[in-house]
Amino acid sequence: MSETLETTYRDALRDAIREAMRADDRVFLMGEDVGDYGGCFAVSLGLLEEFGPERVRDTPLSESAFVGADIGAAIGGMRPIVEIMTVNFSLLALDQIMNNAASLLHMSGGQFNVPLVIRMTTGAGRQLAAQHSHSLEGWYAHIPGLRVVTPATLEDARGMLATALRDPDPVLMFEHGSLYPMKGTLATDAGAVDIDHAAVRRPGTDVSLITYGGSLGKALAAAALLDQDGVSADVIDLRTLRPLDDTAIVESVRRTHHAVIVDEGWRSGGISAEISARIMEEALYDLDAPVERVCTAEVPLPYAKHLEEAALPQPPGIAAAALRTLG
Amino acid sequence: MSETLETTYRDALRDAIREAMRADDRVFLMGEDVGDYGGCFAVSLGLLEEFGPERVRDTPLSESAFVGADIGAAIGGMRPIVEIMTVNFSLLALDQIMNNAASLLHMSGGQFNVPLVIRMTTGAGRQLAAQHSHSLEGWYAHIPGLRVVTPATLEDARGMLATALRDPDPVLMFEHGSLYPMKGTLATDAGAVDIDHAAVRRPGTDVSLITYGGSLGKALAAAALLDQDGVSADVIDLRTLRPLDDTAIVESVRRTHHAVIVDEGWRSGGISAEISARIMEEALYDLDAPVERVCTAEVPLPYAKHLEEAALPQPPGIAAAALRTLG
Amino acid sequence: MTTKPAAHKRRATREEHRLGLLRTMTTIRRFEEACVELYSATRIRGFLHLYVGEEAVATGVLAALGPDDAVVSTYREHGHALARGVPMDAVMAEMFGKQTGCSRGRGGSMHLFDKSVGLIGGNAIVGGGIPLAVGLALADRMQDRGRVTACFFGDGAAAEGEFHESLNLASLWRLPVLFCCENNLYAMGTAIAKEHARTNLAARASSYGIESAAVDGMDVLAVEEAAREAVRGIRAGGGPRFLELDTYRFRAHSMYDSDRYRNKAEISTWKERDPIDALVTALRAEGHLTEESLAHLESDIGEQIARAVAAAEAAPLEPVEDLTRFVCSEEVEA
Amino acid sequence: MTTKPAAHKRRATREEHRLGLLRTMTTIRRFEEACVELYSATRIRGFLHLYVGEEAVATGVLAALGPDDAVVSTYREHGHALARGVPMDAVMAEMFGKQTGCSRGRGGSMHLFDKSVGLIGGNAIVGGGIPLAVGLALADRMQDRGRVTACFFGDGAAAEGEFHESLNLASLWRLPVLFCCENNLYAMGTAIAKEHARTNLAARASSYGIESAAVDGMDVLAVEEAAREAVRGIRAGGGPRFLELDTYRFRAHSMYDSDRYRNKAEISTWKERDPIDALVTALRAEGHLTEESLAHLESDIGEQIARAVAAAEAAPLEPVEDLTRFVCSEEVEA
Ligand SMILES: Cc1ncc(C[n+]2csc(CCOP(=O)(O)OP(=O)(O)O)c2C)c(N)n1
Ligand SMILES: Cc1ncc(C[n+]2csc(CCOP(=O)(O)OP(=O)(O)O)c2C)c(N)n1
Ligand SMILES: [Mg+2]
Ligand SMILES: [Mg+2]
Repeated sequence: MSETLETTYRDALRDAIREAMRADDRVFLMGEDVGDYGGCFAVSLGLLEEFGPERVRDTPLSESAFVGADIGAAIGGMRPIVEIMTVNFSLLALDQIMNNAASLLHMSGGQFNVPLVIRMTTGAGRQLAAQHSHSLEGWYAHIPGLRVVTPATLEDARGMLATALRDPDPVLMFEHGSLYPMKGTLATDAGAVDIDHAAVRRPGTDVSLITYGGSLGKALAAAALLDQDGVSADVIDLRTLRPLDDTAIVESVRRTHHAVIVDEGWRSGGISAEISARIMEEALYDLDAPVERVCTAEVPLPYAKHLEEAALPQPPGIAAAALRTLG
Repeated sequence: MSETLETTYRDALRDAIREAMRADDRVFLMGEDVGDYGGCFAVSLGLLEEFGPERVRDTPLSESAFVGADIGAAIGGMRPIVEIMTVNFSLLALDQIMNNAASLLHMSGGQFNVPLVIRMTTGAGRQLAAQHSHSLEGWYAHIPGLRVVTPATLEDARGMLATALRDPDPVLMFEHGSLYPMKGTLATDAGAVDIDHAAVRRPGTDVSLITYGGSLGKALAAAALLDQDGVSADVIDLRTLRPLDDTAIVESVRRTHHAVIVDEGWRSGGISAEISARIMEEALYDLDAPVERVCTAEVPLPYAKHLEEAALPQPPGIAAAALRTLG
Repeated sequence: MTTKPAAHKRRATREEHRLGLLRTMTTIRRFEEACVELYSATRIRGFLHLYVGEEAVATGVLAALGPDDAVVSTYREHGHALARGVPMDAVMAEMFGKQTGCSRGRGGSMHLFDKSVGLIGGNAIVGGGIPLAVGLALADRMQDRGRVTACFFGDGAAAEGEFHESLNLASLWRLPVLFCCENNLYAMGTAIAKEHARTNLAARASSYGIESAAVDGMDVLAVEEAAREAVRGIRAGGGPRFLELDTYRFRAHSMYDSDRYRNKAEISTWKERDPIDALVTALRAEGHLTEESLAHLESDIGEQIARAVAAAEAAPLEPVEDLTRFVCSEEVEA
Repeated sequence: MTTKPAAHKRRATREEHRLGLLRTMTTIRRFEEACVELYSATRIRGFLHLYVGEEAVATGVLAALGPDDAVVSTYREHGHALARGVPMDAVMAEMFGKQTGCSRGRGGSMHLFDKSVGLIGGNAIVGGGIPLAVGLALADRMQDRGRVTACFFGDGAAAEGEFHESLNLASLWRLPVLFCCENNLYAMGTAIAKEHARTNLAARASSYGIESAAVDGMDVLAVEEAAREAVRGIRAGGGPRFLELDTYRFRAHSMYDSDRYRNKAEISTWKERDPIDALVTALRAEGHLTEESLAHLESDIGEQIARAVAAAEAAPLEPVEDLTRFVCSEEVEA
């Protein structure tokens, strides 16, 4: 058995960046406050000191230009990791992400691929109100030409970046803001992980709870509640939202015949809808009840704690939905 | 019976704008090339001459600022109609649309509503390639605080704007680029139409074809093909993508027990997924077969005609999907 | 008593005015000091950005506006809200997430709104408010209102594309906007020399054909004078004006910031220019402020804050059932 | 024969060089004239933006680049592609939507790409290529390549936020980019005075600390000289340069434009400055061009175009089954 170390999600992300930068001169980190400040959520703390300001590059507030510049740098032979502080600000760079990063390869008939990793913080739950609480990872998963990954565990925080950097095409990595302080142990030799497959985080037989990212913990908490009611939940962590691992979803539904999708995105037109539609298409006859969705209420998220909590998926609501599917 | 006139989708849109501007001094039109050029698709041709440059206001290329400015103008008591030439460029203004237009009312605890209409051209089919062929109206329908309307007929081109301008909140209106030259007759006294309900454009009994906007014609063509096979299709024009008219969708499915969603958006995470998920939730037991989706292939759209045609929903593919649901 | 009553009156008014400025700045300072404690006590949550050190900017600029003017602000906005006259109780209740808050608890520290005083919000997207201000000014021009819209933003915001687009629009259309760039030399942890190829922000604004000035943002009287002059010019139909207000935040960017990127010496040099101390010193030198009156002012403000906190504590929460209210308006126009 | 062979040689080369510029400009002109016909014949579809009148800009600038340099272009890019050396057959086939097109038929007129000559595309989002160019230059700097990236865009693009953000980045980081602003006085139907509060675009670039010059874009020799000087400065490590190239499009914005917004007199005044006519006149005056050699040049080009059209007609279509190829790369790095 390999040795383990105590770490956090934040530190695991940092270790992954550091390792990638040590291993490959082409890799560099760019974004607002990644350097002197140490990263708005302290992910890059200390990296400036190790790698210097060329490779840990602070940018002015100019999301469109610096994301676009990293697309150019990727085409120019580098392997940029760009940090957009939060998904909320990524809207300013969306034209570059959709019209350039995701399109150049196809539009050029295969000539220009864009090996770029874009990291951003996503999610609500910290009373940051309407403009700082979006969960848009599922929305980004609509765009062909992108891969979207959502590390929910320490292993994935540590391992997804290396795999993403080997991808010749743009990868968006969404880190849920509430996970940074998450503690746990990790093998000292932890490294690259597969990003093609979903994972069963808790096997069960009665109902599938299909989720990812910041909602995984809530789904597991709901599973614990359900356990008390004698209901065995199968908890699927999708890990990658584009492309979705249909096989894993369908296999779980075949086992349980009941499914609840848990997604911190808004309900209408969220990734939850896509998952439901795929179950409709690929496993309808395995269902014993309609698939349920537990999502964020369709409101710009409020600041007040009680309102924000009411707006977001919570374990009791997830458990209740599961029980509803079980009739 | 009221008198009728021969008109086009383009002229109907222009008449609607003209009427609104004549009726209400607060209404004005703003956007790139709406004035001297007459609108990139000639919708506003002649309006500058009638209303002058203050009310038919050409803007510099600066989508974020001029959409943001129209949000400000709406708060300031005006009723702006902003034209973003095409949905492809609206990505540059998405931050303003999501973080301001859609959020200000809620974020301010109900103090500042944004009575703004944003018009844009959407869709593919004219060999305009990857950066000029998006169909993102369904994607925009994810955002709480917005209403999304998609006129597919002359009546709606003529009538939706007036209703949208009466809405105290932001309305996005998507005009499919291939519809502008569409000809037909319209009552001379045609005016505001309801925008809350979907419409049955062709009643049928065997399968529901659920669609909107530029795909309505294709769905009707598919219905004609199906007719030859003795299959009677119920064609639903959603008209408004947010909020969706669930009742109309469910009623149709209850009648036909089979459904095909036709959407020019990309499949994964498109509005087609949301419609499928709602049928799952509200009418699962009425279905005799899984709901099918006929969407655009998940590629940045290619220029070459044969590739573009292959990428888009087409009547034979729609008919085939309908037949598949019928077994 | 009989000599020069008018001049005496005038001097008294000027004195009162300055004491009013002192009261405003001190209110902002003490309010935020209370917020820090309330944050530690977890009564206030979310992001909290303090204005400590920058009080002269909001106070001076807003002293130059009339009651019908409009204000567009940022996430660092307690100063703007209080100086503009949003009741302290409503601001405090907002930070507590209560129904009586100026945004009914939905906004928090970053999103203070008050229609009654023309405060069109806190905006937490850097640069996001600038186009709004341009549009408000456009609406005013199209409706022939004499209103001026003051738009606050930071040095960091000036690097965003929206800044460029908006200044161009405002200048092209000669709109009544007063751009107020709070240049505190940092955008979070990024020093201005890493943000801008040319750090002279007043010159940047001039390049759009906008009359611009750099002002000592630690001197409330200088700020007010510059703002009055600018507002006069705008009201006279001269188009937008731009003020670069040179200032400094004495505290970290937000409650999460450990302020690694600034050196102590720089901070203490700036603290020597504390705008409140400077005004106190000036008023004392002129004999307009005694120990006693200052103590009185402080205790007054202290009581006001205590009352605001008590009221916020006691205030009701918005009912959870109202979560989805205000996503759409409740009334449709006839 | 024995006197000054070196000087004679040198003059001959200079002459040849100028004849080469003439050939390039004429090739672009005749190519586009053919495109208009092919458009009417519906062999070419989509949007088609012609460069007629502006040929001296692409021709002059690209004459100043070396083979390893990079070029970022717009949707009005036939001139850039041809002057950069993308084979005409590949350009024509692309406009026909054929597999042999330089983007395998997926791009069309607005998206010409050719990795072998460093053409990193046509971009149909106005301003969208500017950040890419900055990033290419950043990659070159980080990898110590001596490459220069030339980035073309229009006067309209300069109003976009990305222009501002990108020029700031390039200047801050002193990156090897040559910004080439094709100022043809209009953004579609919007005249420059309605686009920019200050219409001097070279001055706008200077405001970012970028060395800038305005150049007569109808004079290919002036353009080339200015570009050579700028490229020299960039390669010497002096950071980015900016050229405002004053030019005019003789035809409408695109095939859909009825050109209502320009008056005939303006157009014909500019046509008098036709860059091809000007060079022909100069070469003739210097005795370097005869009727015969000009006719020969024209017929040469005509044949080349005819061959390109024939090849494009004959070329295969990309198989429909390959529709989804190149959405993702086919090989993952080891
Ligand atoms: C578009 C956007 N990008 C990034 C952020 C994160 N952020 C919040 S404040 C800030 C610094 C802004 O600096 P400046 O404009 O100088 O204002 P200051 O905070 O100094 O008052 C940053 C980067 C944001 N809120 N919005
Ligand atoms: C972001 C964006 N907005 C609008 C358009 C539509 N459009 C295409 S070309 C053009 C004018 C651009 O003018 P300029 O930059 O001067 O280039 P020119 O066409 O004159 O060469 C416009 C508005 C676009 N393609 N992209
Ligand atoms: Mg600052
Ligand atoms: Mg132009």
